[in-house]
Parts: sequence; C-alpha cells; structure tokens
Amino acid sequence: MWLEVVLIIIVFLSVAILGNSRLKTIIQLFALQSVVLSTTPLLIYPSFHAIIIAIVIAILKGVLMPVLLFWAIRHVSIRREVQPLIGYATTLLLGGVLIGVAFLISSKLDLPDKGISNLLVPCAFSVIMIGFLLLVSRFKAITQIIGYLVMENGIFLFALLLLEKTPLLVEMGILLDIFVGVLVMGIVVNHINQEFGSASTINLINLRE
Amino acid sequence: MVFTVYFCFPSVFVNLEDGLDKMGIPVLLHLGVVLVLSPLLLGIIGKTKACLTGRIGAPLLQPYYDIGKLFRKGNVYSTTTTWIFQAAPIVCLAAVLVSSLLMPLGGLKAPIVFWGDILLFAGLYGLARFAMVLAALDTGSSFEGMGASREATFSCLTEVVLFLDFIILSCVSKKIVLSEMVQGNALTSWHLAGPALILMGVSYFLVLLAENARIPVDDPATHLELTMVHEVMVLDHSGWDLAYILYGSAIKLFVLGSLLVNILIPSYHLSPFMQTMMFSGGMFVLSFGIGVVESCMARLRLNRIPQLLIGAFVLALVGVLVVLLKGA
Amino acid sequence: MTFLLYSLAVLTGAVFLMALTARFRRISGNIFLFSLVMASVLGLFSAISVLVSRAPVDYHLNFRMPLGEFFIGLDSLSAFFLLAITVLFFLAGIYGYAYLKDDHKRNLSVHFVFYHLLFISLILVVAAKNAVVFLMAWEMMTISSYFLITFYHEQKSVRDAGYLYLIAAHAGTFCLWVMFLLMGQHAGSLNFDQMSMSAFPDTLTGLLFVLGVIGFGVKAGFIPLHIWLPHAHPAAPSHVSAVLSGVMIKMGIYGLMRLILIIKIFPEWCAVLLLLIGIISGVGGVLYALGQHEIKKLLAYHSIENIGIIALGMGIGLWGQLYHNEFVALIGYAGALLHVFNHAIFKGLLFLSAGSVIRSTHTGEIDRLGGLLKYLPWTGHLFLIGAISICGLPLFNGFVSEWLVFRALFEGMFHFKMNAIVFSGAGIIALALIGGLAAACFTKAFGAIFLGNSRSIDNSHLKENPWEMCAPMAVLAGICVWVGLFPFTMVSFALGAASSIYPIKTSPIAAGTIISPLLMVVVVLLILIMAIAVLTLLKRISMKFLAIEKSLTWGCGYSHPTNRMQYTASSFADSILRIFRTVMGYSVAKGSSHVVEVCEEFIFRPVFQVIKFLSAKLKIIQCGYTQWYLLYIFVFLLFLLIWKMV
Amino acid sequence: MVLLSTAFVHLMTMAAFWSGPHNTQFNPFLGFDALSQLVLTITSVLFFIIAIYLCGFLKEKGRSNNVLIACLLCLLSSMTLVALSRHMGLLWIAIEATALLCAPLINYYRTPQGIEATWKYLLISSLGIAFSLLGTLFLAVSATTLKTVFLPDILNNAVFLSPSWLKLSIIFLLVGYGTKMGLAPMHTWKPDAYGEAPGPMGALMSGAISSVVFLAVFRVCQITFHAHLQAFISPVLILLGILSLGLAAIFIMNQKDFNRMLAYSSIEHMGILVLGIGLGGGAVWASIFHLINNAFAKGLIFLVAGNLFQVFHTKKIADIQGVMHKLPLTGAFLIVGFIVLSGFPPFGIFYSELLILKQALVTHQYMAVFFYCLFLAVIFFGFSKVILNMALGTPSEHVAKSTKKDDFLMTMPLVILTVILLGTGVFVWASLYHFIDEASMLLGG
Repeated sequence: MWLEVVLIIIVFLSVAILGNSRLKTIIQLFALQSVVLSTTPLLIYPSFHAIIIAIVIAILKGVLMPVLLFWAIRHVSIRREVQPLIGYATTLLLGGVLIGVAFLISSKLDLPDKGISNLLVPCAFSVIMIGFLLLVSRFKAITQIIGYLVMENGIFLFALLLLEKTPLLVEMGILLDIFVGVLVMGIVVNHINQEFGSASTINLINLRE
Repeated sequence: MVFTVYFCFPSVFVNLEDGLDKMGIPVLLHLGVVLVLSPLLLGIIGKTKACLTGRIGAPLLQPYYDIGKLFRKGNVYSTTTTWIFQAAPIVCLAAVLVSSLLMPLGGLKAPIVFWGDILLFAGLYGLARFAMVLAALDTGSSFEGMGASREATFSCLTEVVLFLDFIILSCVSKKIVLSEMVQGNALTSWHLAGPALILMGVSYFLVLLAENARIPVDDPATHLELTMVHEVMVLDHSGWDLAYILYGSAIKLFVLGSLLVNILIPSYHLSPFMQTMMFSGGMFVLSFGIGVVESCMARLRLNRIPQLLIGAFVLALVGVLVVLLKGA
Repeated sequence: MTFLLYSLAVLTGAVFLMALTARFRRISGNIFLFSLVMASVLGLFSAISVLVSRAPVDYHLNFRMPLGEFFIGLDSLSAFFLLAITVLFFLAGIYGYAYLKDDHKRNLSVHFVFYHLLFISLILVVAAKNAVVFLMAWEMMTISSYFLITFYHEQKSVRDAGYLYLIAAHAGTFCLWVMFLLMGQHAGSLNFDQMSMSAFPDTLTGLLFVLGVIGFGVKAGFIPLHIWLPHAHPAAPSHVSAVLSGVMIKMGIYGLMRLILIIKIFPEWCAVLLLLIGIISGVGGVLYALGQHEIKKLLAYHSIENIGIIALGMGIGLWGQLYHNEFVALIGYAGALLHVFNHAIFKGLLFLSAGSVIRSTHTGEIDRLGGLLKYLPWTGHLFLIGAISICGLPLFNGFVSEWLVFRALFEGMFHFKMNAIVFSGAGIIALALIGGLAAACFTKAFGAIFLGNSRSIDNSHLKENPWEMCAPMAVLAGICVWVGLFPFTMVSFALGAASSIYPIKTSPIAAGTIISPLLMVVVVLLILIMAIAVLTLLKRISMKFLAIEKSLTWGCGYSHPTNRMQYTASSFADSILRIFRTVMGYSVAKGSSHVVEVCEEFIFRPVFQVIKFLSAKLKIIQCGYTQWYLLYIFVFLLFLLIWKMV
Repeated sequence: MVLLSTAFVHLMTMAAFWSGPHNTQFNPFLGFDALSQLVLTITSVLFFIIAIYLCGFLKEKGRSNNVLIACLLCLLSSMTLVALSRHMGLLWIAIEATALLCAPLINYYRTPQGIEATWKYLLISSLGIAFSLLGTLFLAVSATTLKTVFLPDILNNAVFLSPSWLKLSIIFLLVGYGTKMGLAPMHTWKPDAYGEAPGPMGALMSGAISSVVFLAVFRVCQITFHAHLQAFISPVLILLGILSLGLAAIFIMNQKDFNRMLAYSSIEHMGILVLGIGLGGGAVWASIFHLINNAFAKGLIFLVAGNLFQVFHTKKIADIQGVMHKLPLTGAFLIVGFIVLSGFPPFGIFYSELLILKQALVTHQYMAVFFYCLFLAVIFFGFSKVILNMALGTPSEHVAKSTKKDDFLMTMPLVILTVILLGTGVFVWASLYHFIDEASMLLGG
C-alpha cells in the first residue's frame, strides 16, 4: 500500500519535472524524487542490504547530484529552458500518452513473484519514458542530463525487482553509470560553455551528413 | 603454300589436288566467254538508247574500241597517290572475273560450285568495292572522296537488298549454292513461289541498276562531277587502269545480269543448246530493258536514291514474307 | 596441364620480382620480357596440346576453401580461348615494352606487374572449373585491368573512364554471384562438372540465362550494357586497349558459352534474346563507329560490333541446340568461336597500329591526319590488312568466321520453324548490313589516316616506329593471312571447341561438310590471286612500252586546291549517318557529324541522377540535432516492441 | 614507450592463451571460448600495431599525452574484460567502461567540432548503455528461477527462462548494444565521432571496439539460439543489417569528408556482420571471418587516413588528390584498403560477402538478396569514386611543396596489416579455419 503511494508520487514528480521550465525547480524536484525513490527498497524488502542501498541512493542522487548540477548552472549562468524543441503543453500530453504505452506494454509481462505490487513495472516504464521525453524535447545540456537521470531512476525501479535475487552487481552498475555519466557530462558542459558561449546544444549542429 | 595446306589438313589436300586439275579447263573457258561477251551488253544498251532517241548512235562494238584504245594509252599518276591507286583496278577486275566463275551462263555450267558460294560471291564484290573506294580516297581529291562516300553509302543498302534476294532464292530452293539457286528447280519454284520471285526480280533489277551505276541511280554520261557517283571515283584513272575499270564494270553488269536472266527464264529442263539460246536472248532483252529505262527516265536527285533502294528493300522483304508463308 | 601450371608459376614469380625491383627500370623490364615469353610459350603449348588431343585435363589443388575447392582444368573450349589469350598477350606485351620504353617519368614496372596480373587472371578465368575460382579470377581481372586503363591517370578523362569501367564491371559481377550461387545451390556443388551433371527446372534456367546475359554482357559490351567500353579503350595505352578489346571482353563470351555448356536446355526465348542482342549490338556498334572521329574510339565501337556478330553465331547455335539440330549448333558455335579468335587477332593488330600512329603523330583525331602511308609504311600496310580482315572480306580471316556464321544462319532457315526462320533471316540481313557499314567505316578510317595528304599536321618529320613495335603487328597480320587462306587448322580447332559446348561426337562427315566448302573457297581465292598476278604482269609488261607521267591530282578545274579541302572523315560518314539517324535515334550535330550515345544519355545517366537525388534528399537523416538522433533510437525501440511483443 | 611495452606484454599473454585449450574458465566471472579468444587476439594485435603507429604519430605534437596514453591502456584492459567476461552484468560494465573511455580519444584535438562530436557520442551511447542495462535487468528477471546471469548457466537452461521477459530483454539488449556497435538507425554518433577522432583512434574504435561490441551482440544471439528463439530474432537482425547497408549507401554516395565516409563504411560492415548472424547457418562462419578481416582492414585504412591528415592537413576529399604522387607508399596502402573493403579477392571480405549471399539464397530471403546486392553496388559506386580520385591524379601545388615524406614508424604498421590481411585472405590456413568453425559452432553455424 505504501509502496504504491510512493510509486505514484515518483511518477507524479517526473511529470512535474517534465512540465517545469525553471532549472532550479527542476533540479529540486529531481532531488525530491530521488529521496522518495530511496525509500522504496525499504518498503519492498526491509533488510540490511536494502537499508544500505537506500542510504547510498539518497546521498548520491538526493545530495551529490543536485549539488553538482547547481554548481553547473551557476557556472554557465542559465536560469530557464528558453525554447524547448516541443512546447510544454505538448510535452505533457506526450508524457500522458507514453505513460499509457508503458502500462500497455507492461500488461503483457507477468511479474516473477506476486509479492511486489503490480504497479511497479508500469511505473518504472513510465518514469523511463518521461525521462527520455525530457532528453529529446529539451535543448539545454543541463535539462538533458536531468532527463537522463530521471531515466536512471526508472531503471533503478526495475532493479528493485531483482534486489534480493541477483548479486550486488546490478546496483553497482547503476551507481557507476550515473556517477561517471554525470561527471563526464559536467566536464563537457564546461567545454561547451567555453566554446559556444552558451550551454545550449542548439548550436551543436555543425556536423551533418 | 601447297606445303602449308598439306600441313594444315592432309585429308583435304587430296581432293584439293584432283579438284584443281578437274576444273582447270572449264575455268579458262568460262573466263574466256565472260571476257569476250561482256562489253557487248554496254554496246547493246548504247544502241538502244540511240535508237529510242532517234539517232544512229555508236556501233555495237564501241565499248571494245574504247577499251582497246585505253589499252594503247600511257598512264598519268598523281603525286599524291600510292600503289593502292594502281592496285585497285587490278583487284577490282580480278574479283569481278573470279566471281563470274560461280555463275552459270545458260548451258555453260558454273565451273566452281560449292555449298555457300553466294557468300563468296558477295564477298568478292565487296572486295572490289573496297579497293575502288580506297583508290578514290588515295588521290586526296575532294570530288573523288565525295564519290567514294556516295558509293559506300549506296552499296550498304544494295548489299542488304542483294542478301534479301538471296534469302528468297535459298528459301525457294533449299540451297545456298548459286547455280542451284538460280537454275536448279526454277520451274517448280515458279509454281511454288511465283509472286515472291517476281518481287525478287523487281528489287534485284533495281539493285542491278544501282550496282552498275546506271540511270536512275547514276548517269555514266554526265559531265558534272558534283552529280556523279561512280564515275567521279575514277576521275584520276587513265590508260590501263581505266581500261581495267571499264572492263570490270562491263563484266559486273554481265554477271549480275545473267543472275537475273537465269532466274526469270527457267530453262533448266531444256537441252544445253536451247538453254544457251534462251539465256543469250534473255541477256539481250535485259540490256534492251536497261536501255529503255535509261532513255525514258531521268537521274534521281542524290537524296532520293536511298529512298529508291529502301523501296527495293521493302519489295524484297515482302517477297521473303510471301516465301515464308508458302514455305511454312 | 603442367605447362599451364608452369606458366602461371612463372608469371607469379615475375610479379613478385618486378614488385621488388620496381626501382630499377632495366632489370624489371628484362624480367617482364623474359617471363612474358616463357609463360606465353608454355601456355601456347598447353592450349595446343589440349586442342589437338581433344582430351580435357584437370588439376586439383588440395586446399580447403570455405566454399568450393581450388580446381582448374582445360577442355577444348578453355583451350581455344587460352590460345587467343596467349598469342595476343605475348605480342601486345612485346609491343607495349617498346611503346613505353621512352616514357621516363612513370614507373613502368607497376604497369608491367598489372599486365602480368591481368594475364594470370585471364588464364585462371578460362581454366577455372569451380565457380568460386572463376569469380575470384573474374574480380582480379576487373581490378587489374582498371589499373592498366588508368595508366595516364593525370588526365581527368582517363580517370572518369576508368571509374565508369570499374563500377560497370563490378555491378555486373553481382549478377554473376547470384547466378553461380543459384546454380550451385541447385546442383549441390560449385564445381562446373557437377553442375553440368544436374538438370535445372525451366523457370530457373530462364532466370539464370538473364542473369548471365547481364553479368557477362557488361564485360562483353552488349548494347545497351556497353557504355563503359568506348570510354575505356581510348583511355588506355594502345597495347592495353588491344588486350582489353582482343581478349578481355571475350571473357564475357566465354562465360556465356560456359553457361550454355552447363545448363543445356533453355527456354526458346533465350535464343531469341541472344539473336536480338547480336543484331542490335552489331548494327548499333558499327553505326556508332561510323560517327566517331577518334581512331581508338572508332575501334572500340567496332569491338561492340564484332561482339554482336559473335552473339549472332552463339544465338543460332543455341537455337540449333534447342531444336536438337547438331549441325546448325556446331556451325553456329564454331563460327562464333572462330570469330572470337579472329577478332582478337585483327582487332589487336588494328589497335597496335593505331597506337603506333598516335605515338608518331601524338594525335588520334582522324580529321587531322592524312597521307601517313608514305611515312609509316609498315604501320600503314599492316593497318590495311587489319581493316580488310575486320570487314570480313575474302583473302583474310574475318571472311572465314563470318562465312561460318552466315552459313549457320542460312542452315537455320532451312531446318527450323517459322519464328526461327524469321529471326535467322533478320540475322542474315543484319550481318549483311554490318558488312557494308564496316567496309564504309574502314575505308573512311584508312583513307583519311593513311591516304591523300595530311590535313593539319606536318608529316615531313615522321619516321617509322622501332622494329619491336612493327614485328608483333607483322606477326598478327601474318596470322590474319594464314587463317584467311588456310583456315583448316583453326576451323577444326573451333569445331572441336564447339563440339565440347554441345556434347556430340563431331562426325567426320559433318566436319567434312563444313570443311570442304571452305576448301573450295580457298581454291577460288587462289584463282583470284593468280588472276591478280596475271593482270599485274600484263600491266607491268605494257608499261614498259607506254609513257608514265606524274602530275598533281586533277582538281576538276579548281585552280588552287589545298590539303584542307580534302574530303574529311566526317563528311565521308555524314551521308550514311543521315540515312540511319532516325533508326538509331542518335543526333547528328550540325557541322561535324558528332554522334550522341542513346543508351548513355537516356538510360544510365537518368538512373544515376535518381540515385544521386535520393541520396541527397535522404541525407536529411543526419540533420545534426541530437534530439532527433535520440528519437530515432526510441522510435525504433517502440517499433520493435510493438512488432515483436504485441 | 610505456604504451608500446604494455601492448607487447598483452600480445605475449595472448600468445600464451593460444597455447592452452580453446575454452577455459578462470573463475565464475572470467573465462573464454573460441570466439572470445578470437576477438581478444584481434584486439591485442590491432592495439599493438596501433601502439607502434602512435609512437610515430604522437612525436609530431609538442603536447604531453599522458592522459591519452592512460585512457588507451584503460581501454585495452576494459576491452580484454569484455572479451573474458562470462557474466552478462560484468560484460555490460566493461562495455560501458569502453564507451566512456572513448570520449577523450574523440576529443583529442579539442576543436569545437571535436567537443560537439564527443557530446553527441556521450549522450547517444549513454542512452544505449541505459537500454542495455535495462535489457540485462530483464534478463535477470526472466532468470529469476536461476537467480544468476552467469553466461554458462543461462545458456544451459535457456529453455526455462520466462519467454516474454526474455524477448523483452533481447530487444533492449539488441538496441542497446546495437547503439554501441553503430547499427542503423542507432548509428548517428558514429560519423561524428570517427570524423573528428584522429586516425589511429578511429582505427582503434572501428577495428577493436566494434569487434568487442559485436561479441556482446553475439552473446545475445547465443542466448536466443539456446532458447530456440531464432525465428524471433533473425528478422530483427536482418532488418538491422539491411537498414545499416542502405544507410551507408545513402551517405557514402558523394560524401565530402574522408573520415566520415570511413565511418559509414564501418556502419556498412557492421550491418553485414549482423546480417550474417541473422541468416544463421553458414553465414555465421562468414560473419566471424568478416569480423577478422574487417577489423584489420579498418585499422589499415584509418591509419592511412591518419597519414593523409598529417600531410594534407584536411579531411575534405576535394582537397586531397594525387596521393600516389605525393606519398607512394601510403597511396599504395590506400588502394589496398580500398580493394579489401570493397570485397575484391584475394582478400577475405570477398569470401564472407559471397558466403552471406549464399546463405540468403539458401534461406530464400530474396528481398534481402536484392537489397544486399543493390546497396553493395551503390556503396561501391561512392566508395571507389572517392578513394580513386584521392589516390590518382596530381596533388595541388601547395601540398606538392610541403616536404613531408612517408615516415617509417607510420608506414611499417600498414605493411604488417597488409601482410595479416593477405594471411587471413581467401587462402585461409587450416588452423584458423577450424578455429572459426569452432566459434561458429557456438551459434550452430
């Protein structure tokens, strides 16, 4: 029951991120989402293992990432997503559609064990898709990174399915992935800023054909 | 040379040998007849034209006199020319002469008969033409080049028509042997494929005129080089060369004409003597006919001549189709 | 067979040696000549030994390859082609060595290496008994000949010609891949022998035949697949063009014959197709040739014409095979094969002599030349021999093979049903027309280049090329005369090869009925020669008593004739071109009768335009926006999910 | 020097592996079978050659290359890890590591275009990595009964995996690893990355890393094969292959930038690879054979590109002409690379293309046959036009003035590669032959 509430909250937060335009708010929302996310392991398998994971996630995604991102936007001094590729209303609409698709697909799949709420898979799917939508529909490098991170959250939701089955490896994978990915992207954002004067990837269209 | 043949194909060499000594006499005889008689046709043509235009005209043997006169004259060679200029008349005359060996003259059977000799027949004329055109180009005169170009152009067409006629004949008599085709079972073939043979005869007659540079294709008597086809090619030849050329064209007319006569007058079933009689009569009629045509027609404009030949082509084509319908 | 292996070994060794000694011209040149002589003699031995004793020989290399095995061998058919290859490569090689000797700024040994590679690959093509080996040799042939063609690659025109050749050849190869793989799949093995064992269903044979005609036809230069040919031949150095046009394009013919040998039964329309191709290529080739005024381009078009004649022979032969009429089949194939050999000889001769003209005068434009016979006597007379031969006039070899083809067509008219008669009749007419036009074309070429006076350039300083160049031409001319006057050896060889295509025992009677008329032809020709001799003699004697004067050509009353007033090749050809303009659909431009290629203009260029256009339009895919790129991935993912999961 | 020595040591260890049996298991996580050994060999040999080349390449620049060399070494280790890993998760981690380590290589010149290319590369490939991670997770989900994703275990009881999850995971893994491998339509990073990376790095990426990623795709197919799902996956693979071929055809036609054209050609060859394993049967053999030849050929031609850039200082095809005149050796190798890549004998690609076509005909995939031939022909049109125009002709004068000549260190690797290519050409020697047999057995080839 609690789990389902949490899942709904997560999805809602990602939709909120999708609808928002001020980078600061977006980052805050993301931090919130990560923190909420970090509670899920406890709700599924309350165990020592789960606690550790929860803490790690909370620190990494809820604290470090936002700090890094704040640092980045201060560095490149941008406040809001100026003109997205797709308008906000449209984006939200698309988000709704994608959530529908997610539920459709996941209805085809049967959960390995019935212990977990059957809301988990569809929610994970929808979070991933929304993250992807962010990735596609925004021009600012920062927003794209956040989109990517949202996707990671969704993937993490999936990983919960395997929490007590498969060894630590998978989570390691996720952490590593997020960590290095964001790090490198931050560096590149710097470069982009120096070379192009703004951290907007709209200028990055010299390479064609 | 003999040795080479031996080396190449000993078995063949044997029948080559006896072939040679068997055919020696007839060959000479045949050549003799052709050489003697051929200029006469020109004479007859000239006489006919004269009579039709109400003149007395030159004597019947005038061509002999002309050629003889030329044989007594010396040569003038352009400094531009090479040996090809001198060789061409010889090749031309020789080729035409040899081609006559494949052609039966009435009772006088062809001394050399073999399967597929029509191809050689055509080939020899091609050789003669090739030589003459080269000779014309050898002089470097623009007029002769013009003549050569025209000759080449028309000969392409005439050759095609000639082969179409051959196709008709060979379809009628299931052979590709000249003397069989023109004489063999001509009578039966008239029953079988009369219309086709008539069409063939007409088209062949046109070819005959074109090949021998008669009106309406070409006017041997014209004096304006620009309008000449055949004559302009030999402007620079003189003396023996010119004699050879004239003689060659006379023989050409004779041989090609005899083909037509052989077909149109089916006489294979008669005695050789009668055959010869009918043949010579036919030749006379033919030359008379040519004379008539020449005197009652004017020369066509050059750009009309292809149309004439293509007309002949169409006639022959229709002939072929008729034969095919009958044959199949 | 061992001889053949030795010659291959010699060539391969020479290739490596020359690659190593590339720096030292003299050494590599000597290696080239030596290995060339060795290899050709050995190859000649093996070819003749197989042709005389009609026993095929095989050779397996015990060596595993992913598909098929390394399996080569010689039967009469391959041996016949091998004969042409070795003879021409030998002579053209020597000529080429002398031709390039003075060219000091290029590295010749590279050229020689590719020449040998082409030699090797040609030998392998005809010797291959396995589809994979065949295809390998085929591709190597393409690439090595490309580098031979682009010898003068500084000029853009040469590069473009080479490029056109390369892509045409390679595109054709795909058809061959599919064809051979289908055959192998059906026969269960890629060895030609097993293939010929198995029987193919009717539908498949038709498909295979079409694929073969396209794939091999590109190489052979059937119209309308010929577009590369008239560009490539002029671009190459002359000895290379001689080899290309003499033997390389014949590999297409060889492939088709091999195909016919393997799949014996075809639907009837295949024969029709072949005859039609023959007619179109023959007439079209010679008509286009008439319109050309660059000598090597003219010769290139004549290659197309002769390929057409060969296709006619093959077509009627195939027809005979389908109607189980051994006799017609035999004559048709024999005619085609003999014409392959003859064309290799006289076209080689013509290209070599054209090369020596170009080497002396530095131009191939017919309308600028003239009167060269006095200055280049050897070249001129040898060219004349080649010209008479290619026109199929008696006394030379062209006549013999065309005689055979003609005869096959006539026989076909007697033995076959209605439609066959129609087509063979059409073939006869086409062949007659080809003969006339070819004669016109070569009188034009020879007359304009060697006779009369020079039109533009100054002849006075010209001198004959070195004997190393004249000797090979002389040998080729000798072969022309030999085959023309004593055709029996070559005809019997051709008959042997033909009977290996259509596996029947050539009965001596059949052979006799084919040979003996030729014998009579020879007799007539001997008489002709005698007559010529007699007439010449008479004239000579008379000349003793009669006066001979020299003077200028009579200008028909025109007072100041100049050399530039001579009748040019363009004007010579013009009157014919005007007649056929509508037929061929090519446009005769005003002034000079310059001919525009129909197929090139209206078939291939548009295709390329379409490809270019599409690729240009579709380049929008890579628009530069990362968002789009990500979207592609996502859409593809969704597509897969919906396709596979739902 | 460090680089060179390490590469050498690695090579030696490789040789040591060869002495041993063909499939060994060090511990649950590490081990190799025939294919991975093959891939490992390719990688290390290529890396060694490129190391030699780099010695010549880097001494031109005045800058310190410590970062670069460190990256290269890490890259080598991660590639080795991919080849050796017997655990899908570990495989994924290793591939991700390679993906990230490529970034500095692409951004070598630090030009704006370089950064742009790097950004795009990172974004797209991290998406691919995310998908492949998801795929791995799904695989684990489907394998809940096993509670592990060790490759051997999965292969042995692939039949008991829950099909729907397995299918889902296969799709995600294909898309994910396909992105890394550069199959259309996930290829979009490739031309930018290869176009901006310097020659040797391009050689490394398109030769070694692509092969390694192919190994990952091969593993996926292996699982499907053992789960008897070929019918499910082969259409997808064929579609991917044909799409890649077509895309390469579109973009190689009158392409203006040399390195980008090479990138598209690499897309083409990746397409041929997946087409081969999609068709199955004899084509698997062909794919593996193609893998070997393609790796070395790509190495060769990218190194040539590096040489050209050093002399001509441009990648624009229009400005490069007459290489044969200017740099005879490099020009010759340019031609060689062209001959190899466009599938002429006596080189191996001729064979693999022929074999794949054969298999396509055997399995009656006539549509595939048609497009395969068409696209190969069009690709050849574009490819030959570009390369031949570069190789032949006469160089422009400002280039002709520059005094750069063929450098020994930068041509010797080309020689080695050519020798290897001839060795693995049409005349495959028996041991390699059996080895490839064994490898293709893994997919029932």
